[in-house]
Amino acid sequence: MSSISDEIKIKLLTVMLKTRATEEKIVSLYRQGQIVGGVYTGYGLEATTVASALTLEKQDYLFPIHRDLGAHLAKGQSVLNILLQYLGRADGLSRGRESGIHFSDTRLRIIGNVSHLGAMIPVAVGAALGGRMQGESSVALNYIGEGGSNIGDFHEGLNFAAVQNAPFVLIIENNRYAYSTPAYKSSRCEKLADRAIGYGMPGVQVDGNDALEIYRIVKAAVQRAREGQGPSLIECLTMRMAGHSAHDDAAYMDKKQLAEYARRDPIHLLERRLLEEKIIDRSYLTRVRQQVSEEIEAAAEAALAAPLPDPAGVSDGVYA
Amino acid sequence: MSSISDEIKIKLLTVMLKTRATEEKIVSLYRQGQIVGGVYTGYGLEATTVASALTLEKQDYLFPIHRDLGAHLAKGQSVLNILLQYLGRADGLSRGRESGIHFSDTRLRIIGNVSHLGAMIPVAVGAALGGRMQGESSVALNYIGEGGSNIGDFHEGLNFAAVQNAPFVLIIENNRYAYSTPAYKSSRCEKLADRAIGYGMPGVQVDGNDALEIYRIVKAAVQRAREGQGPSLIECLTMRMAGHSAHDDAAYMDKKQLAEYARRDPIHLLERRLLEEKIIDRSYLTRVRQQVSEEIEAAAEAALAAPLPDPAGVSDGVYA
Amino acid sequence: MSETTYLQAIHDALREELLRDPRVFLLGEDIGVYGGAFKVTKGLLQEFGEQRIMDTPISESAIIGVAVGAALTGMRPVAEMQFADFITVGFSQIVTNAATLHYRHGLAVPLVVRAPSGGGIHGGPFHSKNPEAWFMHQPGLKIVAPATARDAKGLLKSSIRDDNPVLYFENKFLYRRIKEVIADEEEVLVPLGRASVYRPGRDVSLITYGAMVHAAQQAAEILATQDGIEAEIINLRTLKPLDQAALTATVAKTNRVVIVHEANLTGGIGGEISALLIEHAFEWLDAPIKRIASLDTPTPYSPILEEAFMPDAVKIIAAVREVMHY
Amino acid sequence: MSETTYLQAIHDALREELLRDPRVFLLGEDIGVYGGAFKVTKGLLQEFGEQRIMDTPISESAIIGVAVGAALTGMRPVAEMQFADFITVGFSQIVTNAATLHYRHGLAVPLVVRAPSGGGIHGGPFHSKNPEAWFMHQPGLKIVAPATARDAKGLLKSSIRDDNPVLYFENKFLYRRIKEVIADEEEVLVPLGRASVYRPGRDVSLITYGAMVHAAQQAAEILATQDGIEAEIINLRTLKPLDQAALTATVAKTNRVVIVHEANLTGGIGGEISALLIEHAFEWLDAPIKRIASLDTPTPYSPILEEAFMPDAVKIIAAVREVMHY
Ligand SMILES: Cc1ncc(C[n+]2csc(CCOP(=O)(O)OP(=O)(O)O)c2C)c(N)n1
Ligand SMILES: Cc1ncc(C[n+]2csc(CCOP(=O)(O)OP(=O)(O)O)c2C)c(N)n1
Ligand SMILES: [Mg+2]
Ligand SMILES: [Mg+2]
Repeated sequence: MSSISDEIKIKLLTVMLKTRATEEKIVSLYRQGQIVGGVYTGYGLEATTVASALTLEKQDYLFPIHRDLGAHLAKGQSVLNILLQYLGRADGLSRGRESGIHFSDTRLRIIGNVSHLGAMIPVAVGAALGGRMQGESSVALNYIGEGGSNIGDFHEGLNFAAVQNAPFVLIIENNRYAYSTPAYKSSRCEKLADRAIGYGMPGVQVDGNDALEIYRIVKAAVQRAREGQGPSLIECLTMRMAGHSAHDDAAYMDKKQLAEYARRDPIHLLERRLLEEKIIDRSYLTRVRQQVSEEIEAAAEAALAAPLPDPAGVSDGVYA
Repeated sequence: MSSISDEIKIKLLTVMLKTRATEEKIVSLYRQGQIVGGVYTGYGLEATTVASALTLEKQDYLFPIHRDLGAHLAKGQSVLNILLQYLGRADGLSRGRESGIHFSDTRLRIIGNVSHLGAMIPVAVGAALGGRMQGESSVALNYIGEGGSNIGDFHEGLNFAAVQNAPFVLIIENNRYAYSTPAYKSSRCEKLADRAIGYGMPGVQVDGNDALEIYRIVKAAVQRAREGQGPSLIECLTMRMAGHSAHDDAAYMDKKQLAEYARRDPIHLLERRLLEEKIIDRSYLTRVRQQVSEEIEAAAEAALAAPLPDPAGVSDGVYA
Repeated sequence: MSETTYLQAIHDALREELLRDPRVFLLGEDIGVYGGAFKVTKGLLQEFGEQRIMDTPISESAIIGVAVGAALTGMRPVAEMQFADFITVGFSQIVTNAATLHYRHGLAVPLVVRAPSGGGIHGGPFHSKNPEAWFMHQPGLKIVAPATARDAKGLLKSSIRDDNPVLYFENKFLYRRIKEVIADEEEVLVPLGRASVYRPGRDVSLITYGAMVHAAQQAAEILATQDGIEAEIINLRTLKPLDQAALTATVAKTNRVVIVHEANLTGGIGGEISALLIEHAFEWLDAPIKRIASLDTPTPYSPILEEAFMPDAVKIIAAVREVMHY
Repeated sequence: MSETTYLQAIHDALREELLRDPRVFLLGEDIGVYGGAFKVTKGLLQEFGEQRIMDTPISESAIIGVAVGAALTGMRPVAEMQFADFITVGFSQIVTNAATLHYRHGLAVPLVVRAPSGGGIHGGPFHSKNPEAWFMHQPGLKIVAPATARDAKGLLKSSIRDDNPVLYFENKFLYRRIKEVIADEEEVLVPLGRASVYRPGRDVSLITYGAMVHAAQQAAEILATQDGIEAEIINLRTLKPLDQAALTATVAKTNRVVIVHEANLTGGIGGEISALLIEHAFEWLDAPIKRIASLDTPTPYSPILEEAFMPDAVKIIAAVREVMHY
């Protein structure tokens, strides 16, 4: 695996910053009562979601789940589209039909999730196979939480992928909690990555806060899949840095573990690294943050001003 | 683990012989048109089904599936009850409501299966927990084919058992085929027993034709479960020695592999062993075979003469 | 005497049954330390311990399968789906195992599945579902859908004491929106299989259940003042088995029927009720039976769309006026 | 010109569509080398190869999920459930993913799920199911149930060409029991959403589908000779969306209706049809609508019980006589 270019490193940082800032905006719109549905943030998961999705090419299929706004952004989604979606606007990607993070964009080959955890795994495997059947060199990338990894579709989907040697990569976002349930109450294996053994595919565990390492590992798995060598399972060990959703005060979370992970914030880790490597300087950082913030504010303004869906069309489009 | 008593060894052989002979009778009744539903034999699996179930005690719950007539017999079921059931008679254990191998017997703590493969795994885990909650020292034993081990309930059930440290043992009957599908088209892992790693429980692979070895291994797992040390997964590597069901000519099966396994018939292996160890002699064998055959013929005669269910009662008992 | 919310009534029913019968235990995701996504089980872990308030992995099929297995050994599990929508994952266990064990083997399955259902809270397509009709078609199940706090409590207690698998669809929109006085010393038990007359009336029958009982009440009040129409509201309470006697009685009285449910129209329980009325009360019907239900789409998220999607008093009033003028 | 069985017609439809459109592929358990549990796909592996005739692990949820994913990329998968009973395992993927993707995201899911259904073959509780009504309630699905060889072929070809998820319930009792002449050079396409008049009649409408069309035919012949009653048989062909125009037309003509289906009575599609007729054809009805269906139990195994359980010509005749004498 070749080393990561400065350009990619900067891209990683920029998208991670944008992810954090966009989510902060979404939470603030939620607190203002502008967003009325559930809001699940990826605070602390930015390295995992962004670095993994940034390995994809245009023809690849991305199947993000509920904390993966960073993956949407990495695959090229605009903040405006995201906010139109969260605000249930007529011009949002789901035209107000779907809530928050559930949105697709065929142009970018992003397929939105259903709430049912794990349900997208077989679907993503199917997209991987569909691409291959049509002679494309596309790969499908999907995510699942450590909690969601205990659902039947995880098993059926991964096994199916293995048998078909599908160009598929699954990321387990092990952020230590599933809603209020700590990981040790969800499963008892040493590493979730070891479940790969039961499917006969490679499984690796990686530090979910180390963007560069994740990028390297996922890139290799995507490459492997693209070359016809089959699926992989990658477990990113990280931490959910807030409650399950914006209405959850997270009283049950382990404060010590949270504090530990706060010191290992993935964005700060990457910033420090890039500053050390002299790829960026402080003023560059300030500038990027400024740009991101302006983009988000402009998008929010436009999204809030955008029209709501016309209820007369509520029954349209049940069938293709 | 202490060595196996002569008494148990003889019991193993006797029940295996009875299993084979009862199934042969069932197939013959099927060919005569007396049995009208599906007939799935456990030819070649007698060591696996009998030796595993024979490790159980009275208070233990047995959850056999479609090839596990041997397990029913090992837990104490009578040939008469089995034939009444297969013949859909009024006095059969399911009173004619269920087909062939699907029957329960609360007296013996045997719970019959549904056809849906894997569906009994969580149910068996629940019985294991239910027993524990009531302060019993009972263990639940369930089976799944290597093909069925790819269904979601396998994953959910085993993981649940691990998290709850349930007194539960699952036997994978790896008989190389799932209907017409060879095992390598069902999954790509080296050993299905390795799936245990993903649940944090012990997993072992054992020669499914070696009754004594199976007895030893399963006995230890049952013991472990009974002592509160949690669930186990045991893969018995064996061979389905006939078609999927009595109507399947098995044209697709690997003839060489079949011939190989015919030489390792589990009943012959055990017979030879017991003769070598001088636990039995030839005349004993002849006598046992004779007894078994007489019991089966008598049971068949009685079962064929038994009354059919009264259609007037067809709607009874939908609710408890 | 303080008032008990619908949510508190469910909590109280669970607590009372846990106290009464050591065979009762709860299982579900986040029901322990967290007290459940809606806090229905708050405090129960502290009172009854981990053996009886069992937090589970995210595995709805196993949750129900395990509950079935425990029920077979004599326990009386109450399983929680975090949202009713996720009951689809456990669908096969419910219809295949739970529903059929008694008919097939004479084995009782005393199991309750609690499922917070319903819309109006901007939950979008997968946090708003009313899945009851899927289960209507499976012999061996009972289905319950309380509309009031008292019913919520009394039906849940009866469900837990029933020897059959009962699906208990609690409407999450009602959780904190309705309350009534329930005396502490009172043992509230509402029998399964019996509807109630929520509002008596002579002119038209509104047959409904769950949250729609309240929409029907709103409609009935407006119809009474504006049109002088007295609507009788039948609160079904149990959906399976349906209370055929109560259905026939109300039609014999009013001769006109509007069925209201929040679930999608097509394939909903309204069709079954309509067919039963035609079969058993045809001679009493003076007008076609109308059904008011959610549109035949997934539940849309945007509030303006969700409002157009769901039934409400305005739609019910229009339907009543139609059948009255037939 | 030789005759084509119902089973062969399904095979031929698959083969023709595989030949016509490279995006069509099949997946399911044992459909390749073995040609499927019922030999419907026999020979297709040899002709089209492993890429297009995909043997799968025993994983119904993944089979359907994978099919949905492939459909999203532009493929046109045809998934087989080995028995319709096992569709319960894939239930969540069907109602959650397949059915809703177009409404939620504007994404077409051109997917067919073939499911051999029905009883009368002594399959017992889990090899006899008629699961169609479960899916009636889910917006976004189409449901098809052919009664004749020609319909079997024509509806399957139309289902494969449809841009929506279609559940295709083929009745396995009919596989080798019925046949008709279908010319090789003829392109048989039966449009989705349109019922047919299987037998015209003036006195009573038998509204039915699948294997029960033939029981209805038997009943109609006996009624004609013995009672002089001319029954009109409506063969629904598509169950979702229902052909409302055909339903109204037959009732307007006969004024009397018996609905017949093999699925269990309660919560079956008969309820929906009955309700629709009441809503849209009330004025034409001279008698209560009757429903004849399987009893509300799991399908019992013992032939003597199964016979009592299932609807047949005798039960249909009794119902017709009742509505005629109303
Ligand atoms: C099948 C299913 N069951 C329950 C839920 C409700 N639910 C939504 S998110 C969540 C916790 C998920 O935890 P995890 O998979 O670890 O992902 P995380 O939220 O921690 O990123 C639960 C229980 C669901 N969405 N789907
Ligand atoms: C969920 C489900 N899908 C499909 C079937 C149909 N079926 C019955 S047995 C069988 C093969 C089972 O193979 P395996 O699990 O290896 O057990 P074996 O018969 O080889 O002992 C299949 C596909 C089923 N019973 N359940
Ligand atoms: Mg998590
Ligand atoms: Mg096998």
